[in-house]
Amino acid sequence: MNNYLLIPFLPLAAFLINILLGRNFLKEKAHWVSILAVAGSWVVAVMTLVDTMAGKTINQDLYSWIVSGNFKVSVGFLIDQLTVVMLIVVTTCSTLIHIYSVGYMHGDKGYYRFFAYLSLFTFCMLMLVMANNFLQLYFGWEGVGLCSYFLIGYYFDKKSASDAGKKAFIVNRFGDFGFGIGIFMIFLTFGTIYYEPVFAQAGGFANNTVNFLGYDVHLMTLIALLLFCGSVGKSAQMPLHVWLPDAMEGPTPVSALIHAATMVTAGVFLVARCSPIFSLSETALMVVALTGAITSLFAATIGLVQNDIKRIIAYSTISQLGYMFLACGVGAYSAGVFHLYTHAFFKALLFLCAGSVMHAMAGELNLQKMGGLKKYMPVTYLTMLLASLSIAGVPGFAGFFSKDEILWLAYSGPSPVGKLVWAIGTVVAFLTAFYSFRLIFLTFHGKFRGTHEQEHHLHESPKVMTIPLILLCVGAIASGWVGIPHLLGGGAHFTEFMKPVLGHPEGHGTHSEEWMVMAVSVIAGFSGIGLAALFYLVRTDIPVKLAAGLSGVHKLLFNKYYVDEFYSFLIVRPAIWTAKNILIGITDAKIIEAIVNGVPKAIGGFSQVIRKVQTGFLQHYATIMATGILIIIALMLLR
Amino acid sequence: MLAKLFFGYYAAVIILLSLLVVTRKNPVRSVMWMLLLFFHIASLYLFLNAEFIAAIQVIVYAGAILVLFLFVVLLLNLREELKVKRFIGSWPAGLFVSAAILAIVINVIRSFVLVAPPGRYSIEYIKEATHTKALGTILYTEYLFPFEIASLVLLIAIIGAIVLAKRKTRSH
Amino acid sequence: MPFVMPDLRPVLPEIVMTVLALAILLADLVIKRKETIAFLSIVGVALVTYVLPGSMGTTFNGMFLSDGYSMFFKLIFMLNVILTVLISVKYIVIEKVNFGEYYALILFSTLGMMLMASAGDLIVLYLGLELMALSTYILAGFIRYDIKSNEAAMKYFLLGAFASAFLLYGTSMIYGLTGTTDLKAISAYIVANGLSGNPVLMLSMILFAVAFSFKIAAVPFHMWAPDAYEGAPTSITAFMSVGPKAAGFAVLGRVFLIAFGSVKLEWSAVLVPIAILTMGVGNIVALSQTNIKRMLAYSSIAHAGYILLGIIAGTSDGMASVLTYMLIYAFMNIGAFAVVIMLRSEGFKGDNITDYEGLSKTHPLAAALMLVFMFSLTGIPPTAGFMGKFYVFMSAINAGYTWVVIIAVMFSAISAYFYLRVVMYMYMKEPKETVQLSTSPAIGLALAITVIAVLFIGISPSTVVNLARAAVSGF
Amino acid sequence: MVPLNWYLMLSATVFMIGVFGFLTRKNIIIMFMSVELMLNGVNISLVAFSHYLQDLRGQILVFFIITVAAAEAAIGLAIIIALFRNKSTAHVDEMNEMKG
Repeated sequence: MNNYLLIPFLPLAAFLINILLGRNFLKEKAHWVSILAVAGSWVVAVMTLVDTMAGKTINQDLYSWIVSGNFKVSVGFLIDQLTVVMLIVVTTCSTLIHIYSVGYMHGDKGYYRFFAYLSLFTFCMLMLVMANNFLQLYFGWEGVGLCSYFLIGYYFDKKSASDAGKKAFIVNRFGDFGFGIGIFMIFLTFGTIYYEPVFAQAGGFANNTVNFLGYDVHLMTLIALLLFCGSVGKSAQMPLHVWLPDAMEGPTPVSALIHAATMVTAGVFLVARCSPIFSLSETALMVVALTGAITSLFAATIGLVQNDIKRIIAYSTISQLGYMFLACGVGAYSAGVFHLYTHAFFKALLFLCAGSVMHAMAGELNLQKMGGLKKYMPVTYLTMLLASLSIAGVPGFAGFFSKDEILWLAYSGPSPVGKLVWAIGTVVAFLTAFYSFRLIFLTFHGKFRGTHEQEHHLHESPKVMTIPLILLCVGAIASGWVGIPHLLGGGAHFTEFMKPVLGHPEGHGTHSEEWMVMAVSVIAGFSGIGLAALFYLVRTDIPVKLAAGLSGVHKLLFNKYYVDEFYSFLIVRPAIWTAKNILIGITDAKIIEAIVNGVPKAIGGFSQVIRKVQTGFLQHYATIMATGILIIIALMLLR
Repeated sequence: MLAKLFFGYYAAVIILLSLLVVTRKNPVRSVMWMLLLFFHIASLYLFLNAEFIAAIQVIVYAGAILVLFLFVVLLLNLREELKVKRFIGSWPAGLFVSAAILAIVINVIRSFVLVAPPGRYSIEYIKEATHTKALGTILYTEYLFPFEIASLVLLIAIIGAIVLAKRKTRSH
Repeated sequence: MPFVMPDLRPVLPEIVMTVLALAILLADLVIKRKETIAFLSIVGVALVTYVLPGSMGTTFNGMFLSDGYSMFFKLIFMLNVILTVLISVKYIVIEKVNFGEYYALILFSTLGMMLMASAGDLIVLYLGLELMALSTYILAGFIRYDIKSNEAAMKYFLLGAFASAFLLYGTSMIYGLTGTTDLKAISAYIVANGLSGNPVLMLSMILFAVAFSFKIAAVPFHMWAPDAYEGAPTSITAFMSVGPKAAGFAVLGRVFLIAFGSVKLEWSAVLVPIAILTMGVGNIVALSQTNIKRMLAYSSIAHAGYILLGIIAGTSDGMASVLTYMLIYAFMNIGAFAVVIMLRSEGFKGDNITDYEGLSKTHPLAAALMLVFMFSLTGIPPTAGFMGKFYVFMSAINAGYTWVVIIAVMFSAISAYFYLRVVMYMYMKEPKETVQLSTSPAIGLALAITVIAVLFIGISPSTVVNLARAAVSGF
Repeated sequence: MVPLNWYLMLSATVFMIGVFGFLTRKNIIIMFMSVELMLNGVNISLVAFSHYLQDLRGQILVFFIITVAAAEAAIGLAIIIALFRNKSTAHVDEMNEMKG
């Protein structure tokens, strides 16, 4: 048990050392502390995996923080199959991205600060996945949010960056509000916030209802949906997805770690962790499935036409997260987690490759100004190509296995919306392949379209960056092999492994149906790649014509369905108007300053009035005292 | 009956003198009225078989505390003092509050009945042992502890008076 | 009546304290370096703390009770003395009042508090209270060339004397009613004779409530506090805001839960409005303060309101939460005052909130410490302040005062604005002028103790909470 | 025999006259004397209780009250002198350096 403690606390120690000593002592060597710490965590995590595979799970309180009556808050670890998978994903990605950052952040003035935040993030994320109670989960949940806020706004002198940080923070508040109420509801219902008793008792409440605003609401549906609110915010699902693309303002390693591989998947983890609650509510599951499906389709279509290399990958992330929710929503939690796990590798890899490209292009993000980079940066090209093959679902790659499992279970599962989400998922598979390869072709093939200066500057990234790429690439290809389905002669080990926690969903269909589903998704993937090749390699005039011909659609997609504008119109602008015109003083750009200055002004007037009572005049004080005595005596004795 | 008459006299004079103390413009006169008041209160204590208390009322209150007051009062510029108003502007509020509290308190204690059983220090006992001896005995046995604390309180008073009122500063 | 030598073991800490204070007075005559005296008093107080655990017992016919409850409070007083002495060493040199009597008076005042915490009899209680109060009046006026200090002492003194007259009136009433001044005997007498509805008892209870509310600075008997806190020497402000307040709570708890235990319904009806008003006025008026000492004075008033909830709860859990809160408050408040004191330097007052502008740029460590203390005073986890509030609120909720707690939480949310304003000034504004910090090893030690305690209790409250629960178990 | 209540009412009256003086007089010294008046009011009731209860505790308390009053007088007057040196006035309404 004590070894497991090291997993989160090594990064915490690294954070403390860096934040205290980084500025004056460690400076350029700050990365060593963080890397060693997270690598240490990884080693322990692997040991934990071995233990867990031997069937050893742990649920134990380490430290009681508050004990008051039957209310108890503690730090405790639940280490089971689900946790272990998350641990491996988090520590692996984190380690590699830490190493990559050494090259990427080289020479940055806040070098030590960056690593300190990365370590803090890793700590919070590990606390989140290892929690054995909802409050600790919530602590980690808010912790990763805060780190994400810091890291998105890392270049805080850049306005767009600090705005993006703020946006992420505020949008997430909406989700977390629901999440918080959900936890409170759990406490009210079960009298505890610990997973084990909650999940054990959940079945007993399956038919309970609560009266809410005059309606009888199914209790488990309510709790599940409130929890899902948190997931929607954190995992950037519709309609709270708007923060994630903007979060790309942060340094690329941050995008890879936080906004692709780990933090954003916390929402999926939450749903999987709470599967005993979700499974009790068909409505909630349907909502999860449809939200996932619609988000994945929606994000994928936006991804088709974007030109910003990181944003395409960001939309792709949203889309893939939608896939995971789709899986959870049809009851295939283990398939969702499987996709989470494979996705972490290839998506982190895609981001790091994008970072490598940006590194070579001196920060250029626009696809239209790239092209032909493959001869300059072969390693980046090759790894990114393989990652794209994986995400496109080409057989043999990791993404193929996880995606196929989701689609098959959606098709064959008991969910009433299964067939529908399967159809959407298949379309998304096609779109995913298309935009992924559009990105590859536009970036690496053809002629270079940037300035002469940029062309001169092109170079492959240093080893410290390419080696993590290669290692992640191995993951992007091979991580799926633990879950090869029985159909292809595999053992479906992943599902078997997760069975104690997430159950074993059975598809009800014939072998031929299963072949059909697989074939359709493979065809969708390949036709996506083919179409991309046609558009961007062979007939480069088609996309332009198409965009002109369907200018309305193109514009709609290019502007991301105007969601940001819609929110701006519906929420942001009225809010700003209110702030400006009604609450004078909240107009200041800095949130805290606004809060600190604005609200006192409201109460401040009142304060000024009461303040006048304190005249500085002794007799007035005495008179007030005596009046107090008089009032008390009169009320108590003249009855 | 005689006792009641005597009480009536003392009560009337005590109240009158108290009023004079708080209403005189000239502080010296207030102090003087207070002196007289303390003597009356001391006599009242004699009525209540508290000779020792009556004695220290005269010695300590009248002899020490009031003299101290007188010294300080003489520091003031009396001529100036007689020119300004004696009450603050909002004196009716003070009057109302104190009168109201008094009314309620009197209403409460008017119906007060002694319920506690009488102790062992009956009038006869005290007469026999003399008041000072009876009081002294329990002061130095039963109430030794508070007595010691009281000595510290007096020590504090000495230190305080020196620290606050000495003229020369002795800073390092 | 034959004289029997009373058992002196329970009063040993008080005896050591007295000897120490007298020794300091004498040492002042021969020792020219006043830092030595400061050091001596800390060593002496450490000695008192050392003999504290062995002093369990009752003596002087039950007038003096040394139990877990009083011991916990004495621990707070010792802590208060040590921290106050540490932050004073340099400060009183700057204020040019570097006299040995300063330390002696602090010790005498603390002796008074110790007697209050242990008082089992109203006479001892009164004398302890006066010993504490008289010493504190002198300390408040210690900078005698400073008009503000004079004025603070004068206001504090006159109102204090006024309030203790009410205390005496209450004492005389309860004495007349029950024929005794012993707390336990009073309680037994009230129960035995079914006096709980007696108007004289009510009157006496109200007067006690008033006098103790004065000591803890509860509204509307708080009026002295802002002026006295602002005018007094800053180190004494720190001392006053913890020591007499803690002592006030000690006697409030003891008198109300023991002597008036049977009329809990009535006294909670008195204390609940006082608590609400205290939180309200304290937090709201603090918003518009510009002087940090005054702001902390109002903050101290507000905190008294929160702590009152623990008394109102009236359960042993409630009392334990009061003890916990008081200890936490000692750390965080003196910590904050330590930072305030550092800003005072020769020719620079440094008690304006605007003096904190940009402190994070010029003195990042001081700013970070202030940040911790402000967070703690606000009650943001994982600082100790959160724990204090949590336990007090929890005990009040368990005792059925949920609505009062809701109000308390609301006011506590308001408090964030003025605490965090200091933080905002430190971190979000540019420094206007370079502030010189007057640091010394002593104040550094005080800051280290307080900040570690604030964080430690915040992360691991169980030690303190269990200690407090054990302390009230024999109450 | 004079009823106890008479003494109590006398005591309350003296006490409240003291309160009245404290609340209304400008001169600090008179305010202070009003406090002494309040204490005397308490003393009267204590001695009366003591007599009627046939118990000396009340008189012991009076003894201590007089002791403390003496100490209080010394300190209070020292404070007034210190104040008087810095600001030659004994009027409270001229002492409001601090307010709000």
